[in-house]
Amino acid sequence: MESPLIQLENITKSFGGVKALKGVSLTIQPGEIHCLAGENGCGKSTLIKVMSGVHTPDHGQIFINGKKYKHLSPLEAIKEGIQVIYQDFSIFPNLTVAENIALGSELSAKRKVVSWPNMRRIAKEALSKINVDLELNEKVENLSVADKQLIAISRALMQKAKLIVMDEPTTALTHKEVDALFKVINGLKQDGISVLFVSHKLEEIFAISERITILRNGSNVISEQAKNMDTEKLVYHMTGRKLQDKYYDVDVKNKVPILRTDKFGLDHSFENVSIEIYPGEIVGLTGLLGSGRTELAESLFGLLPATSGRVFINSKEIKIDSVQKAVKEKIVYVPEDRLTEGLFLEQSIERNIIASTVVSLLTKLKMLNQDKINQSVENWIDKLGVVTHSSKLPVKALSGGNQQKVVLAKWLSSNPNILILNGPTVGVDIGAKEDIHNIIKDLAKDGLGVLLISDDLTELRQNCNRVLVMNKGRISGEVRGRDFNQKTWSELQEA
Amino acid sequence: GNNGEEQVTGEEKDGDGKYKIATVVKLTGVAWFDRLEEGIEKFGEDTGHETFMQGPQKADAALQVQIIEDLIAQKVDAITVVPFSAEALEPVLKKARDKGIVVITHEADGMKNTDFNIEAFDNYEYGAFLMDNLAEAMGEEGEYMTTVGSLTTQSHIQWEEGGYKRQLEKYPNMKAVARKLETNDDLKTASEKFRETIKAYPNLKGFQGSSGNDAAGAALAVEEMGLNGKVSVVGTSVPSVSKQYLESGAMSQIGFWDPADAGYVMNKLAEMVLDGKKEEIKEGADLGVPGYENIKVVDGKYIFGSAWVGVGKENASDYNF
Amino acid sequence: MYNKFFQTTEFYLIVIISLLFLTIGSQNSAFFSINNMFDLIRSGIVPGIFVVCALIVLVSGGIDVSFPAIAAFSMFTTTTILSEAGFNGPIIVPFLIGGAIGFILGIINAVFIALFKLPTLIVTLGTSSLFSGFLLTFIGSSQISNLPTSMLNFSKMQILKFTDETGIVVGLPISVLVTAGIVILVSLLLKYTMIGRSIYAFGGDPASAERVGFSPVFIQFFVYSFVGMLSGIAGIMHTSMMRNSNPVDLMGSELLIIAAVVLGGTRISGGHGTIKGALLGLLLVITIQNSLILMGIPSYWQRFVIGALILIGTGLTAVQVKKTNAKRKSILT
Amino acid sequence: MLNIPKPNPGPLEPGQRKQLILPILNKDGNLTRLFFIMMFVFILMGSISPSTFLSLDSFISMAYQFPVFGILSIAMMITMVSGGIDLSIVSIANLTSILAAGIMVKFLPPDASLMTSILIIAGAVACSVIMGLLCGLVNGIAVSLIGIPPILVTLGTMQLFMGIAIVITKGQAIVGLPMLFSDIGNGSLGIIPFPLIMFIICIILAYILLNKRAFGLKLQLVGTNPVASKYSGISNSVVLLKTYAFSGLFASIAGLLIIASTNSAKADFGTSYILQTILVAVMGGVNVKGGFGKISGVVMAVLTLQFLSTGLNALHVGNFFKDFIWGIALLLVMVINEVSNRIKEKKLVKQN
Ligand SMILES: Nc1ncnc2c1ncn2[C@@H]1O[C@H](COP(=O)(O)OP(=O)(O)OP(=O)(O)O)[C@@H](O)[C@H]1O
Ligand SMILES: Nc1ncnc2c1ncn2[C@@H]1O[C@H](COP(=O)(O)OP(=O)(O)OP(=O)(O)O)[C@@H](O)[C@H]1O
Ligand SMILES: [Mg+2]
Ligand SMILES: [Mg+2]
Repeated sequence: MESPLIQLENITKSFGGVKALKGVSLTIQPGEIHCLAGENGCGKSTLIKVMSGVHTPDHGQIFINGKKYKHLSPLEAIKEGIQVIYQDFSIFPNLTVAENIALGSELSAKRKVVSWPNMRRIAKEALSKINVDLELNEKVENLSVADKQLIAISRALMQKAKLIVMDEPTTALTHKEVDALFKVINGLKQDGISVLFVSHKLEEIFAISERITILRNGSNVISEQAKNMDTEKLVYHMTGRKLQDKYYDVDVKNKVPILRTDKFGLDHSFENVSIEIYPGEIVGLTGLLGSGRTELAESLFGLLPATSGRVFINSKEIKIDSVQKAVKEKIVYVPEDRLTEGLFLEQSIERNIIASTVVSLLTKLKMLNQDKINQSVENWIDKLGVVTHSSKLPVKALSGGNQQKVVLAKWLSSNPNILILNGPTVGVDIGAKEDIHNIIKDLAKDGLGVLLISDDLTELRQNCNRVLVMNKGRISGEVRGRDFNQKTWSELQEA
Repeated sequence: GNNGEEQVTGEEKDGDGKYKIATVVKLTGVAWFDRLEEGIEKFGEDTGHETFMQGPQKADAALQVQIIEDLIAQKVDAITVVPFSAEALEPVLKKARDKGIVVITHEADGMKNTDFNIEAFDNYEYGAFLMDNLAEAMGEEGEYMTTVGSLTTQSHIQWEEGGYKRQLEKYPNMKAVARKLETNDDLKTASEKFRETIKAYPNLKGFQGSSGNDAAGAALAVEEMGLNGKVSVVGTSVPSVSKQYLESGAMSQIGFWDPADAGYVMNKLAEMVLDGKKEEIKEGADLGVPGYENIKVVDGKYIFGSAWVGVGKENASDYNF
Repeated sequence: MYNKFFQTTEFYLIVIISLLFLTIGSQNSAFFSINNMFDLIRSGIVPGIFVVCALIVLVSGGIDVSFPAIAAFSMFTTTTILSEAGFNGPIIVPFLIGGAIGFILGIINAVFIALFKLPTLIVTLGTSSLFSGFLLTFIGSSQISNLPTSMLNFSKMQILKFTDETGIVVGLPISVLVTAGIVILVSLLLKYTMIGRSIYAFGGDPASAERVGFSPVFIQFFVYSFVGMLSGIAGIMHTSMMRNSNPVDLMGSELLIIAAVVLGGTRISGGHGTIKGALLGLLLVITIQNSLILMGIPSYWQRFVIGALILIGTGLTAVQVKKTNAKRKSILT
Repeated sequence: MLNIPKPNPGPLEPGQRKQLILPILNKDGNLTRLFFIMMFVFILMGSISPSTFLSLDSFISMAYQFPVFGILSIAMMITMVSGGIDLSIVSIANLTSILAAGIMVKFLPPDASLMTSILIIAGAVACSVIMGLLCGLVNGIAVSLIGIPPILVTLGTMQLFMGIAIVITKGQAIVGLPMLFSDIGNGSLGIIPFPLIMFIICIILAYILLNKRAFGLKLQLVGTNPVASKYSGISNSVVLLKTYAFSGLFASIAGLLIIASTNSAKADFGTSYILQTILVAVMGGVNVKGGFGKISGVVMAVLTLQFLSTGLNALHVGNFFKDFIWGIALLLVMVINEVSNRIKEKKLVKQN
């Protein structure tokens, strides 16, 4: 058969202590729609950044069109016709829609001067490909997440590419938009352009891909024709376990809700949210990126004080207008983005863990009590099984899972009553993921109320007794955890 | 304290009878003190003593204190100083004298911890002298403005007040409309202050500047606004900077004293004290430098020369600094 | 488009400035005279270029405090060379030399920033101390008053010259055209050239910029060398306008200039900022500085008033920026 | 309350072990390097002019010089650790010193008994320290509550405070302070000059503040990542308020030293210290982006600059040459740190 378009041979890459890739290989043929699958944090995005020149691998080789690259630079990758839709979009918030879409192609066209009408023309054309319509002169920072993602997509489609890499391009999109995208992808195939498609949504994977490569924990598991694959195989290879469902159930009869909201709302973000969480419950919350889940969580945590509705804690009305207030009411929040919101990366594990409880670790003279601190830190490192040599190491030296455990420790050490988790296992390896799920369940069994925000279907089904689906800032549906699946999700989504 | 000189008198720090005399100025890198340095070097050549000048790169008393601290540690025989802020130097100069170092100051009338303070002239009289020139140029009538380098520079304030007092006494038809505007010794600022003032007071007829750049800045504006002959500018400056304006008529008079002479005299005084010729320094004595041939001495240690020079169009080119 | 304008920092600045103008004007009618307006412009000629420099760097996500040092270095070195050589050629020569020197000093900044990836503030702090130290130690420290004739003539040329009723000759120095030229040129550069847009892109998100294929090293080298060149030119203009070259001039003006630019809506975090806004910010600062006498504020109070007005100005804009950042297109539909 | 089967860490390859300890090495590496640079400067200056530089007198003279800008550097440092900057410290120092001096001159009769003079001096000192705190609070409010960038705030207050000082004093120095006060200021315990003692006290204070108090921890966390600190329930605005207040406090202490050492107070004393203190902080390894800064580093930087300055004075070189050397020194330190860190990381990748 013809020579491969791109070939990666046992690539390794580590960040601080995190071994993101441990000798991964990947081959993409011209004109093939190749799917890269794997659990959160298994290294997909890292692999992509390696082939687009963003990361230089520690070891391993890169061949593009038969040419070997030692230090591939983003520019070279682009010249070789590799276009990437990054998971984080990598767009310019300070520039207009038109520019974000057209600037790249203008650049590779070696333009010295830019013509705005021309850029608008290009942008319009690009957007029409996936038939969306946006105000071209709007600054991107004012757009919704979905719009941002659409811009990232059309930017990539604009370029004369040989390979378009799509790293979870549909996380914020509705079905209509996804279908439009798939049409485009098939169109690309006709023109002999290859596509590397990354997604967590199994039906998307099967709908589009010819070949599927699966990573687990930064290593290859299998690369197989799509037709020889089925959901079961796929899940097995991704997780390394048979898909034997274990569920989490609790009985909330004759209990008072530990948290109850009534017509809870925040201008521009969500409205009319009335939910209750009973002690011992793990309530799942999901929805598209940009659906307002995070805003809801952050309102409950006092970061974005709500503008309407009421909150009851143990049926006592409370006004949560600041984080300090929320913490006082023993509500804690593990944010979505560990690296920027959850951790002080350059600071030590110890400091990260005591960040929010330090005031309870002082001597009579109000000095830091190093003994108490060591005790508490060691205790939590122990309980959560954080794998490290010393608590004095900067937390950025830890693996994703252990980093997440540190964030958990920070809040659990303040022994809360209500625990809000936003994507607690994103970028966490399977072992750690298991641990974290167990920790959460044990906490719930001890009478905590847990609100678990996640995109991970299996995670929600296996750990929540109830799942709420959110859409456009409203709760659009609710379902028992064990009944939650792809189908119910999309039904509730559209509901 | 007097215990200072006792040890010093006649004492020779190094065998060959040569002294190490340091001079500390307000600021290095300005025409004025470059000129002063010439005087110091000349004294060094004439006498063979080791003389040198030091000064901060920014006009800041703090830096002067530091420099003097270090000079004390270097065990120089004498320190002659042109203080940026006299008060701020009292303690450190006291320390110097306690260590037996001879201290001579300049532009620091009333300084306590000094063997002698020498003024080229009485600051108030000098201010009055400038005012007389301004008045003459203005025909003794009309509105005028005054500037100072910075409100924290004592001598500038004294010149300004000396001039103002003279105007009140002798020139009733003159009127100060804006006083003590700060120029930060910056030409551009000076010229902008003048432009603004003449807008606020359209019949402004005169300008008296203090810092080396004030008069030049005003003259620049005067020339640009075509006010030569309509507005008279006087102030302290050096010929090299003001020549072009004196000749064009934008500036009528500058006053100054030759910093080279001042520098020379300071060192001379230091030498005399070190040689134990302290008592020769008295009313009417001749220090052998033009302007200081017949000095006035107040309270035994405050010396005044009469060393100011008035420079106008005619004699502007007699000076090469 | 139209109603958007009312949310921009520029708009709020215009409001603040008009208020200030009215207050001063009501204090003293002379404020609105052409003469005064011209003087405001005149005081803005050299700072105007500095503002452009500071803006470019801030937009690129850096912060530069070395431009006055570069300007002083270029102007004094140039005048020294020329007066040594007894030069009396055309005015363009000093500008070329000054620009070239500034360009080289800018490259030095760029090397530390782009190649060694050091924080811009530290680098420029270090280099400005280094540049001025070198200048005053090795090149010379006393003012030069006998400038080349071409520079003197340049300073004497005025445009729109006329004599007003009080017999004052009102006019703008020819150098205003240079500043105007630079302002227009840079505006075009920033809006209509690839390098201009890449500066914004880089300032907005350096990582993304690299991923899209921009070269950070090239961008930073361009920014700092170009800014260095502009500073050099500004230095030459300052000397010739003052008809005297003083190596300690200009130093210490950097912070106020940056303040003016930030006042004009440029974000220290990079990526945002317009020449229009920066110039408005400068206008505000200059108006404050040059109206204290007209307002009849006694000299002892002037520094206090400047400080207070800076705080008020920055405060108002800060609050306004907060507001606009808070508002966001609704997720709800 | 939890009982989870603890997953066993599993063996780590030596490469990884090194990698985990690396960051620590780096941080210390920078300090060690700074130490060697300090020693180098010292030895260099000592060998160039041994007689003058290496004499007890010159050490004592230095000990009178660096405390003031040393303390100001600490004030600058803590604001930089918070991710900001404070350009107003010198203005605060002068304003507060003027207040103290004013009180002493006004209320202290020349014939006052020792007791009363001590009381009044104490009162004056208290007032100036409180004033320092207040000035700092003004900065803090503008930064944390109004949200003006620190560089703009403190640029404004730098003018504002100095303006007030000028209005109060009409620009002139306040003189005629009680001898007692300046005697303390210029006195010494044994051969240890009083300013040096004050400096040491301030170092200890700052050290406790930064490393032993909850505030210090929060300050460093806010400086490292203000978003994360917000999500950790730390009130950023309170922390910033305190930070600038403390900066003002240290500034006022420096102010008192200024009165003592110059026996006067003036609106524009020490204006050249502002850039110097930034230089010191940066050289001392304070991270401009905030979050990190070691008192020991700042102290070493202060000493290094003092050695340079005194050494160069002994050579009678112009002071502009110092600026030149300082610029070079600063850039050199930064480059050396950067390069050596890069080399380390390269080595590391190879080991893997
Ligand atoms: N810049 C970085 N610094 C430190 N660790 C990183 C960095 N980028 C990725 N990682 C870590 O490398 C591992 C792989 O991350 P990566 O983003 O490749 O996973 P992924 O498969 O894309 O996950 P997801 O499906 O959530 O996108 C994770 O543990 C992540 O925390
Ligand atoms: N309309 C919007 N305009 C601008 N930014 C938005 C908008 N909606 C969301 N965002 C930003 O994008 C982020 C993701 O949006 P949001 O938090 O609403 O999504 P979500 O439902 O929480 O999904 P996820 O948790 O996966 O991000 C938000 O934290 C917010 O900062
Ligand atoms: Mg990913
Ligand atoms: Mg979110």
